[in-house]
Amino acid sequence: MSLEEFFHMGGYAFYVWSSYGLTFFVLLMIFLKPMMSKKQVIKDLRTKYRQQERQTKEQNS
Amino acid sequence: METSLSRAFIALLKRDLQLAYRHRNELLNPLFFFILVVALFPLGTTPDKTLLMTMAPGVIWVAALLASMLSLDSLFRADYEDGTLEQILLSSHPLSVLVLAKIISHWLVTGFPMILLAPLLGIFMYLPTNGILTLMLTLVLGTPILSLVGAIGMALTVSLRRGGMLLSLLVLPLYIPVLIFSANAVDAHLADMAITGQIYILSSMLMLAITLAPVATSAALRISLE
Amino acid sequence: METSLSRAFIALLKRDLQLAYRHRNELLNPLFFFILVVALFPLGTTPDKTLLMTMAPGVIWVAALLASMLSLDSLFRADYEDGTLEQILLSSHPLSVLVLAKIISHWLVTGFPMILLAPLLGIFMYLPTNGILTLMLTLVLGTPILSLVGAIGMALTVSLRRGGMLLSLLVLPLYIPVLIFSANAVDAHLADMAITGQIYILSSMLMLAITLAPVATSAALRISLE
Amino acid sequence: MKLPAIVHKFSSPQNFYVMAGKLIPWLGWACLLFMISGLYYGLIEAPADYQQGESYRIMFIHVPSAWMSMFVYMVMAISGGIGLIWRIKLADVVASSSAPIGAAFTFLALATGSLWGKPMWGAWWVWDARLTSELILLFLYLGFIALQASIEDPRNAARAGAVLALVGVVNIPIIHYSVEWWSTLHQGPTVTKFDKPSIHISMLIPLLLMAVAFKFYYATSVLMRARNEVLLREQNSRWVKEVIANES
Amino acid sequence: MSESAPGLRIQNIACTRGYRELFTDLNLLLESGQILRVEGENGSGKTSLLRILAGLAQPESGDVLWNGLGIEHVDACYSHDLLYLGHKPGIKFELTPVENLCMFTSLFGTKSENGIEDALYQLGLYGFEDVPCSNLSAGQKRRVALAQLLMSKARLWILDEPYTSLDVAAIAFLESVFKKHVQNGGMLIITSHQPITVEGCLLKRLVLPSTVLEEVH
Amino acid sequence: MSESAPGLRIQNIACTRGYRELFTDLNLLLESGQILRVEGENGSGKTSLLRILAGLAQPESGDVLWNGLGIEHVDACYSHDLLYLGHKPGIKFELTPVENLCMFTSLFGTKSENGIEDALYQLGLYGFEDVPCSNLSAGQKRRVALAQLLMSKARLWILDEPYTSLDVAAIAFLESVFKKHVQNGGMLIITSHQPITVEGCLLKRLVLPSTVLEEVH
Ligand code: HEM
Ligand SMILES: Nc1ncnc2c1ncn2[C@@H]1O[C@H](COP(=O)(O)OP(=O)(O)OP(=O)(O)O)[C@@H](O)[C@H]1O
Ligand SMILES: Nc1ncnc2c1ncn2[C@@H]1O[C@H](COP(=O)(O)OP(=O)(O)OP(=O)(O)O)[C@@H](O)[C@H]1O
Ligand SMILES: [Mg+2]
Ligand SMILES: [Mg+2]
Repeated sequence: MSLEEFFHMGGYAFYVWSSYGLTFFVLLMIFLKPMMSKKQVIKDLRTKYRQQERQTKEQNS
Repeated sequence: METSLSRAFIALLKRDLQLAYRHRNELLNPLFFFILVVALFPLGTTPDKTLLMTMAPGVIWVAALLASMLSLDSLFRADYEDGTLEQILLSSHPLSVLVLAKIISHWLVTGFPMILLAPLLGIFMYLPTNGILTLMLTLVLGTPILSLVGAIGMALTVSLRRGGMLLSLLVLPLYIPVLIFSANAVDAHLADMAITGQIYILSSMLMLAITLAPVATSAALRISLE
Repeated sequence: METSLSRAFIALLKRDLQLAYRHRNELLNPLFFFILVVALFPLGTTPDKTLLMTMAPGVIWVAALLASMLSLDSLFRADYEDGTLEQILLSSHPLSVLVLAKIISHWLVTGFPMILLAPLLGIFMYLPTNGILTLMLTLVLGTPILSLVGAIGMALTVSLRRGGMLLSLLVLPLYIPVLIFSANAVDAHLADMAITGQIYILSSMLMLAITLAPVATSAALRISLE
Repeated sequence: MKLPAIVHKFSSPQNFYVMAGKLIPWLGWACLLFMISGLYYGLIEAPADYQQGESYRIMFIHVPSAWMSMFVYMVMAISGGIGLIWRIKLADVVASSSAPIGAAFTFLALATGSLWGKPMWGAWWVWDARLTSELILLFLYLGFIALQASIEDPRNAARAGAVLALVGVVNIPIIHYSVEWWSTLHQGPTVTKFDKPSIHISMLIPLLLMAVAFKFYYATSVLMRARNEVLLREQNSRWVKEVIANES
Repeated sequence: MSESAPGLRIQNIACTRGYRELFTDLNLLLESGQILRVEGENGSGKTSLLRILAGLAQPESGDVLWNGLGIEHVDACYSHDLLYLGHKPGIKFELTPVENLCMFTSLFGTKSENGIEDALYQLGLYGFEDVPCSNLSAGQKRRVALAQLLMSKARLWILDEPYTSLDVAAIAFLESVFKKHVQNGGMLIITSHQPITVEGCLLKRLVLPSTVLEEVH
Repeated sequence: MSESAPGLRIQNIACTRGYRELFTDLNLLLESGQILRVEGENGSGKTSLLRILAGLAQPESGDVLWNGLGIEHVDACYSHDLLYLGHKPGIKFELTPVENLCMFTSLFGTKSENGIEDALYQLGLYGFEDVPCSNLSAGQKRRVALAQLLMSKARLWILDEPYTSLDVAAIAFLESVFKKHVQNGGMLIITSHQPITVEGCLLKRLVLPSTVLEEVH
């Protein structure tokens, strides 16, 4: 099977490749989302803890 | 204990019907809505007789679905907002029984009149008599399911500020099986086919809903009020 | 004075959009409702291709009508309940302008996305491409009318506890002309007929609504809040 | 009903966080391995179908996605139920982390099915029972997500979602048996028949490889999401503070 | 003291709203004839605590025991012994005061339907029995809700800011009702930003977010 | 005194709710630096009167004049000079306190957007600026609404039971705000069932349903 034939998919190239492309795009997004949000969560929590510390310090003084 | 439970059940049913009667002009609203939605179709699509007849069972059932869903608001929303729902939760009677009383009153006020109105709409849409009778039969079995299942969705969204649209997203998918089997039964009868299968399925869905929905609804209410 | 009015206008518009964005999941709800209602029809009536195509414009427009109407609640209800509507009324700016800001944000949140979604539903209902284009054109002209006219009805019913159903009674009859001309335009285009007449009528209805509806709405609001 | 204490201990959020952190890389690599071999056999080794030509290769992603759409829903409903009854926080976390992944699989099943349907049936969409019930499944997922998103308190959100998910379970048998109950356009069971799969072995192998790869994919990404959720929900406990402090 | 002592026992309760921790490790015991007054700034968690005690919300951890049994147990009969009035009046605006109280008696199994008119008179709603509650003023609505107290047989009353919107006369009357209830062996948990004066009873004060109990006579 | 005297003049106002006459022939004049406290039992018509004065309801008969002009006249510029806070808090629960106040400033044309944070701090909402108001306690919600007072440039404030749900510290703070407002030439109309102590200002008392005005210093 030549490369051209492979990409041509017997005339169904559009349907086959767009479904594969769509699938891997969606799977990738679903996979990347928690990676990004993990950074966000850590950042948010860190600022929150800092705020809390400051507040307790203020109350004590 | 038994008698006091039945007393509470009846009192709650009576109160809800009384409230509905106090707003008797609003009582008619779901019915008008039901009629209006059906009436929109000949206007929006085509006045053609045979075409309307083919569409009739589906359109009437879709209108029933929407009317029933939109009237769900009266089931718990008002009680939630003025705090009486909290009191019902705190009552010493089993919540699912009290919830059933409210669902029954909802059905009496919305589902039941729709059954009575169905022949009129059937005539509007050129349904023959046997079609109308099957339509009414499916409504008798189906509208209680709508009230029961809708109650679960309403209970889940009652504490949300803009629950209305969310409610439809939760409830409509669950309504769809009722729609499919009911409309299908009427179509089948019009084509002179047996409809025992559909009626059987609708009945068992009704049984299932009666046993499970009050329990699910009361669980959902407890969560919503937390 | 002028600049402070436009500032208030923009601030109100921005606030409403912000509110919508804060509930961005709810933003999608009218759209889901729109899709779901359209999906109910093939399920309830028939999966037949030509029949569905005949029904398509009417069904999609009825769904748009209902989705727009049901989302009206977010226009004034929440503002009424938490007292901000009172504050808007007491503001020194002309009420009708502020009302227009709210209506525009309502349209941006519900009507506009429906236009974008129409092609998908068209495909669901087997509409050909030229039908889809006309459908979108009628939606562009028609959905603002729905928001404008709906605002009047909402303003009249905002202070009623169970206004939801009454609203539909007030508003649906006013929506019907929009439905008839729009669905008719699509049908005509599918039958290769001229549609300038319908488009002309829709445009003039839109002009009329833009000029009159804000005034009527603000009068209605003043009455409701008394 | 009481669960043995060991269950609670094992499902403690901290324990989970650590264990999941160790497990994720392994699952991820396994997913990649199965995926690559599945793609190799599916796209290159397997012969063209005598009826459908090359278009049938969509099957290797359509069918696993469709299976996953139902599988994830069941996982979601069961773990939601566990969280509701036994109040195990971890179960809630798994349920709410599963929903977006399940919705994505459902969307993929619909989209790839559509892309397959156009050349095969000549239409992007038909209103047949299986397609319709799959569409309903998508709406059930979206309803679940929307409901959870509009409830502020994470504990209440989890419990409300669980009730909804359990009520929606009735749809799953409808999807599966719809092809047998109604005569439809859609393919009947070919792989999942009990006696003998009516599919050629050269097509069966890549299909199963992809199916396993999708399972691993789900496991990886649900654990990743759940770890984030756990951090958020347990933010007042000491161990989370330590974790955040140690995180660079 | 044995675990099954009558009264309300709160063990190691912690409460979290959203992601904010309000209080932890709250312990207390309320017995017959005692009043617990929960105080604290706005937002300190009074309402949250009262809803937990009424069984309407679940604590993050810890238990609430009634007569030694967890309140979520069916056989604790907690709901028979409890009356809770929250921030919302809990009455139907469309119904008249009499109809509202009728509903209440059948929901909670209090027998005396003939006590309704009497209760309304005592709360100064003479002449308003048959007016829909929506046409009552803010304070009158609260009075209808409070009329429940006169007919209740519950031993434990949990009241969240019952003085809201009430005028001076109504507050004085209410305090006499509290006194009678407590002297008859009842218990009362109350929050209010206004002073409370019920004489001759053991008053426990809890000032949130501190969880230390103070006793005043 | 000429008709165009600055201030709020009430002429022969009568009010009827349903078929019940609440008061008739109410006359009064409120001038710069004065406080009017409306008292009365529950249901005596305080809220009804205040809504009439704010222009939200029409009296059965009589007129309300602002600087000598009927308040329904557009050129009376009444809405520029008025700030009304009713029983409902008038804030959006979905928005944060900061966003709520932003909205308020642009609606009423008060310039100082940078004063918002300051106002919130003063009302003890530090740390809650960015929490949606739905997650605030009853008293905290009222505090957000009351923060408007700190930014308002209106000369006439009409406040219906502003002390509802507020704790003691908040009430004390609020009274200092009233004092400053009145000493700067503002006017205040207020109802409350709790005592009000704003020292050094002319306090007029109106005890409904009587329509006789009493002056206290
Ligand atoms: C939008 C369109 C489609 C949707 C929503 C859809 C949905 C599904 C679902 C939900 C399943 C799993 C059923 C189960 O395991 O119980 C499935 C399986 C399958 N689909 Fe589709 N499908 C679509 C189009 C197609 C098309 C066009 C074809 C081929 C012509 C196809 C071929 C198959 C095959 C072969 C299976 C495996 C059957 C089995 O062994 O269970 N599908 N599809
Ligand atoms: N919407 C209404 N329709 C008819 N009558 C009403 C309405 N609202 C109130 N009333 C009546 O008007 C009278 C005065 O009500 P209003 O709310 O002005 O009292 P108030 O002095 O503010 O009382 P409170 O101290 O309880 O707030 C009451 O007797 C009440 O019955
Ligand atoms: N629905 C909610 N979701 C999240 N947090 C909330 C919610 N309701 C209240 N809170 C938070 O919980 C805390 C306590 O609220 P609570 O209503 O118990 O206070 P409270 O002591 O009753 O105050 P108040 O005197 O103002 O009535 C507040 O800080 C508030 O921000
Ligand atoms: Mg409180
Ligand atoms: Mg009042």
